[in-house]
Amino acid sequence: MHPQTLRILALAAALLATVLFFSTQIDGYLSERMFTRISTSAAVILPIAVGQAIVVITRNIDLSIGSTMGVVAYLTGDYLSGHPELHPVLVLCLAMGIGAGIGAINGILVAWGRVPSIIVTLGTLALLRSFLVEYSDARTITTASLPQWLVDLPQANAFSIFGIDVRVTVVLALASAVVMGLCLSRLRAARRFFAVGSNPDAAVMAGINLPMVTLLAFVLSGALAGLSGFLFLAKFGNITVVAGMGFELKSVAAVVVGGVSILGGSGSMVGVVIGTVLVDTIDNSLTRWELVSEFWRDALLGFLIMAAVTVDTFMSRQLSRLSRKES
Amino acid sequence: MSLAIEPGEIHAIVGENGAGKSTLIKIMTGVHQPDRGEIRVGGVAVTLRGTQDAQGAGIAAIYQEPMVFPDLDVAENIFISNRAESAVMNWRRLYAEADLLVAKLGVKLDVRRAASGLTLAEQQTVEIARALSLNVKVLIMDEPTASLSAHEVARLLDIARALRAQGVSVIYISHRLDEIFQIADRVTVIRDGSHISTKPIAEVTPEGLVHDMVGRAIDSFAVKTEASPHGAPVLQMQGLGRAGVFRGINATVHAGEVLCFAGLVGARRTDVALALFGIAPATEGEIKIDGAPVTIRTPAEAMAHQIAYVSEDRRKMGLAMTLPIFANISLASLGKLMGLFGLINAKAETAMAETYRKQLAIKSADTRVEVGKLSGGNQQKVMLAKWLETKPRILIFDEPTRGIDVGAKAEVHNIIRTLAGQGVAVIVISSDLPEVLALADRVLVMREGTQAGLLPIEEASQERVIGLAAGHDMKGAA
Amino acid sequence: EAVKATPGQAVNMVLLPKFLGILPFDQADRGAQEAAKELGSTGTYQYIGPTPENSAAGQIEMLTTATTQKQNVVMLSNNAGDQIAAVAEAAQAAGTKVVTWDSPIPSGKGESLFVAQVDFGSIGTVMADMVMSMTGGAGEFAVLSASPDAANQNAWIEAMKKVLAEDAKYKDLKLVDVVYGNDQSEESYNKALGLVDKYPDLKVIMAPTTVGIVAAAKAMQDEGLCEKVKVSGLGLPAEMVSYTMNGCAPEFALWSFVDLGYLTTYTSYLLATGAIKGEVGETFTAGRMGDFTIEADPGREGAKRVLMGPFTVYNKDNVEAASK
Amino acid sequence: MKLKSWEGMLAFLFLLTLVANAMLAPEFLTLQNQINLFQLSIEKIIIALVMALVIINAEIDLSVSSVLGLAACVFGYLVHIGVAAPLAILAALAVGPVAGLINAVLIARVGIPSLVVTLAMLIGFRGVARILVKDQSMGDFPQWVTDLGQKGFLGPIPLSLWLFVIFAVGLGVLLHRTGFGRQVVVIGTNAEVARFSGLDVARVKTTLFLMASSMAALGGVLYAARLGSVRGDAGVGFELDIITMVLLGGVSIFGGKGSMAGVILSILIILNLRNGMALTNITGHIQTGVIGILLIVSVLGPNLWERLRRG
Ligand SMILES: Nc1ncnc2c1ncn2[C@@H]1O[C@H](COP(=O)(O)OP(=O)(O)OP(=O)(O)O)[C@@H](O)[C@H]1O
Ligand SMILES: Nc1ncnc2c1ncn2[C@@H]1O[C@H](COP(=O)(O)OP(=O)(O)OP(=O)(O)O)[C@@H](O)[C@H]1O
Ligand SMILES: [Mg+2]
Ligand SMILES: [Mg+2]
Repeated sequence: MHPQTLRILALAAALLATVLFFSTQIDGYLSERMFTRISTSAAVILPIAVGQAIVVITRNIDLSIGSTMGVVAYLTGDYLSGHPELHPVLVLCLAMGIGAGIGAINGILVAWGRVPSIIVTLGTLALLRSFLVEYSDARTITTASLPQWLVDLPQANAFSIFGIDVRVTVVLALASAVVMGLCLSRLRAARRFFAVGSNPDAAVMAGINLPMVTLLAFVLSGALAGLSGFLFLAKFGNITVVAGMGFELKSVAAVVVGGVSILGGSGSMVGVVIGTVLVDTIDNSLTRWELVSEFWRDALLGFLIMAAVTVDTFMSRQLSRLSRKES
Repeated sequence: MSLAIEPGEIHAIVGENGAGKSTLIKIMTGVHQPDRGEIRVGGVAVTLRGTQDAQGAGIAAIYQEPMVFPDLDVAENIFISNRAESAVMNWRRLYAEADLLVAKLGVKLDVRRAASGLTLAEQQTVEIARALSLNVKVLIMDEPTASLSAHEVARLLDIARALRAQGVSVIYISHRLDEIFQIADRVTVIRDGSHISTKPIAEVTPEGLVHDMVGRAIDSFAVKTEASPHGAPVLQMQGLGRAGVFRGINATVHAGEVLCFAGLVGARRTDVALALFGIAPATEGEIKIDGAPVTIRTPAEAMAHQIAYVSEDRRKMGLAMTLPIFANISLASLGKLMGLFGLINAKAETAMAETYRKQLAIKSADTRVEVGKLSGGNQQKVMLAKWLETKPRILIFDEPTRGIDVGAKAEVHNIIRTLAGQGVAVIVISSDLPEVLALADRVLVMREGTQAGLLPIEEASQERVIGLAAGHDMKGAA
Repeated sequence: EAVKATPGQAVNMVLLPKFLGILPFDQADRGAQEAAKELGSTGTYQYIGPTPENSAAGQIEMLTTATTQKQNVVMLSNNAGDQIAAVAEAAQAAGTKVVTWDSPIPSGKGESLFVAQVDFGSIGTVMADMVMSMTGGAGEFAVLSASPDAANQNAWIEAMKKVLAEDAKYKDLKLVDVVYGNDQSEESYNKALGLVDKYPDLKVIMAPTTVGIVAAAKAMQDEGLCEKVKVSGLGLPAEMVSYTMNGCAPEFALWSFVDLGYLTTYTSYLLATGAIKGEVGETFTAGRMGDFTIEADPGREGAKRVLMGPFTVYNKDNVEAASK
Repeated sequence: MKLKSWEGMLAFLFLLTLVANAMLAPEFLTLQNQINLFQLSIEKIIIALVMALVIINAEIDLSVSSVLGLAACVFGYLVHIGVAAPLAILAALAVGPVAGLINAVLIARVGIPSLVVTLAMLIGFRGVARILVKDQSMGDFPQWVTDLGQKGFLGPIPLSLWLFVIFAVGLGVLLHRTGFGRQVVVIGTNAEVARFSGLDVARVKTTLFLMASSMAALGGVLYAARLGSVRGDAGVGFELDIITMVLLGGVSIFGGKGSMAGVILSILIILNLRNGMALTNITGHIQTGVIGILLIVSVLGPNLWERLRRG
């Protein structure tokens, strides 16, 4: 079996184990309600995790992704309060467009400025936040100023199966992961992300337009952060300058737990989805676990993430050794 | 520098290490931009701002240092830059075509496996397949055979000829003069970045070529040096093996003896060396040093037994490319240079590096130059210096003359012989059969992870070694 | 007799909020500017603050800088807890007065005075009363606070716990949990839902923080739980109006941050000009807001406060007007 | 060669900041301000010195600020429950090696990338600090502890500043003059080459993570002494500032390249710039933005210049 497939299996096993464990600890854990809780909460993070994954695959990192998301949520909300009649599709385009624009700035600095991505995005992480404080003038975007369809969006059901409600936001987030996943495995142009991350020198020698590919990765990551920003706006309605703070680390956590190599070149969207859900499930379940007081939660979350990664490392190593022996 | 390549010709370029061959290639493929002058393809002047431009103009290259994508599988590696492919991947077709190409090269390679962990030779195969997959007018091969063994070399030369027949111009760079004479139509010599001569192959002799390359006559060219008298057994391998990799290696290396490992690509010779050096320790059998059994689990333990391993992959395992020469030379013997509180004696370090720069004629202004800026051959010498400084008693050379010019090659051979003469037990892993025959006191032939034969040099002929390595020998015997 | 300010003196003042970029602090800035203008201070007035992610360290840094600049007074909404005490003491020693507002220095060290928006003890009572009215007198409720490090929130929660324990009329109210949303919408939202799932009989979520209360109200609204679980606490009318009108958060409280900034500036001006010494019992006039007396802070031993009060309880009768 | 010009540029930038500050802010050149300028960021800057070695080694330690917080809280907690301060200091310092060892084992032995390990531990160690102090603030340290953190030690210079000077020199020598430093650089350049040269890669990495955590724990004790009180959020977010200092110092995030002189210059620039902006009443988010721009421009500028020069 392919090592990547083994990775996914190991991860899925870890997720299953987590869910089983908590179902013995929390009453009514395996319920439709809990599905809605975790799915809608993970939906906000998933697009930025997907975007982060693309960037990480190209051997870069986007630390500005949380700030981007905050800026998008704020600017979109701000614009909507003046133009409530804007068509929903256009709103989505606007959000993703703003995100893509910010991503393009990052991308240009990384690709043509030849500034390492961690430096660029560490800089824009701060800059975007500064911009937002300056621009917002301490105004809060409130649900009252948003069009009703947006406020209602988080409760809108896309469909239900076996009594389980799948929300529109969840479908949107999953769609972004599926589309990107398909692109990454099927589109020749998208395969270049892997090539560039795997060996940048070789990519140049092979005639791949390295700056262009890097730029594209950042633009995608920005656009996906825009999607997250849109979902954030819809879900929380109240947007202040701190919106999205700390999401950069959340996205990196989801991506690395999801088995994307932090050194670039490998990773899959299925992994990212499982990684995101896993981290979010742990986080959400800990808040509901009677045995754990509020002050134990962070420690457990950190050590459980670590445990998940360690188990995943050992398991995929063991499995790939086994499969090598077979062949 | 002016150079005209005819359609359907195989044009060899030769020159010393650092003469500028690779640099010339990089200009032709748009990696570097020329300061002046122009490039014309089919009479039309082209500006190559990047490798895409070069590919568009029908120029492709196989570089000296293989360039693979470790995380992608072999098939994708081959087709990565192929513009003719559709926008949507058709994995099934991709694998089928890759299989075909690899088969054409006569190599056994699973095209679905990831490229990480491929041996250098396998990586080279991938590069060649990649270039072949492109529809090119000019194919440049920069030392494609440096890490190939006779069997694959023959294949490659066939392919080059086939391409020539299709009207493709092939530019062929190699330090192996025998190949040049087998295949080239014309040969160009460059020295110190300037064009020296271009002649039809029929008008040159090996001696003349070498003279042109180095600017003087070389007398020690490919001459078998005298065998040194053997001393006591230093290193013994008894039933040595590593689960799933290689097994049953039985050989003894004596002080002053040169034992050569021959075999086809992927015969697992390197893995034997890695086991001896503690990188991937042996799991079966026994290693004895001076008659006493030892366990070697780490390179440090190997070095404590005065074993040195000069690796075949300079870039990955040999040299820290962005560090200066002196830091690379002192790397394996830092302990010697450290004084109070572990401070490095900088003066002693520079002196040590200078000694080797002079002794091995490393071409650079001083030893503060970044190793990555040296030409391939000079890098090889730096790596050698690093290990010589550890004063080894058992020295393992893995492809020691890979990518080294004739002059330097003779020097390396001399060094190996001199070391043996000083009582060092030497193991040489080489895919260059003439080299094996020139250096060895005994030849150990490997095939698919097993020991196919151990021949004293008197019994080792080209045919015999190839036969053992490829497995024909047994048929012959049966 | 109430001391009156002599306008036109040179007092260099710094208003230092927890961090910049959110509404309450900007309102305080507005009030402070209004007061500074009225007082005709010929000194400088600065409104500077750290970034949210660097709040505690930033405040310590800014207070130190203000000391170096020999500012006459720094008006601090403390977000660093006692960690800022040493620096505040150094400021006092160097002649820079430290007047806290909104959130005091818990130990009172290094602080001249605390301009309290309301009596912390009475916030406890008000929070308990709001729970009382929403639960109908009995049932489970939980607190969704800002961060575990927020001194004012912690003090309020303590005060409420005390009231619950001491007054028999609250005996049927049960505080089941205190959780923290770190003043982030997303975390507060998830924590609110977590509470609902963990305590099926939960009737009220009490969020004494403007971010927390909106997030909790939105969460209940989104899950259609507004009938079952009510949200209350401290919130800005402008942000809460829709939830109050639709019944998700029928009642919440707040004071005027504009007034708080105004009063703090008056107090600071008087203190810096030496018109008042900052001793218990001194009375002064703070412009349009009238007379105030310095008193011992009942919640913090040895500390002194000026009590602004009162606060407004908002419900669907008055919230719309206040949100304009 | 590139490195030399980098440090030159930083030195120039540093002088520029000095001159601008001296001209714009009359308080700038006072001794107290100069001491404050270091003192306010002292924990960050001593950790940055070690972080430079970690990054040159092509690793990263995101957990330092949480280790700092944990050590500070261990100290605060122990004093709070009545343990003698010297013992409490020892226990807090011991947090360093313990945390470092956990990181090191997972990174150097199990082989999980350091970014992943220390990201998880950033959450984990902070969580342990929370378990200890909960929502409390722990202070009332003995006078000598706070004096050590706040008052002059040998003249007007506080202990922590002396420590910074000692560490700057010591770690500079360690990095540039010793065999260990050379191993750090080589491993950072190419760990495989180091392994094939007989270096004990795992041991060097282990040592570095132990050093980083130990320095962070020391920072935690200094933090507690400086502020006289600790809370669960002690040092939150310091890691980004620390990394900014190191990267602006010209240390390559890909490892193998960097000098202590550059890092020290970068520390000086950032501290002075922040101080100058604060003295001229520039508010928090603008300060942060300026540092952000500086970080990008300091790398972008030379790159563009190089490009222009080569045409
Ligand atoms: N990046 C670089 N910067 C400066 N000089 C370089 C750089 N790369 C190569 N050189 C120098 O250019 C010269 C030509 O190098 P090149 O690699 O073209 O030699 P070569 O003929 O291919 O040698 P070899 O046979 O060893 O591969 C050498 O002197 C080398 O030191
Ligand atoms: N970094 C490494 N660590 C451990 N083992 C390695 C490393 N790099 C390569 N190897 C091993 O070295 C082997 C390459 O040499 P191998 O013995 O297979 O062929 P060989 O006979 O040396 O062929 P040739 O030298 O002609 O390429 C690989 O199969 C791989 O297992
Ligand atoms: Mg070359
Ligand atoms: Mg080999």
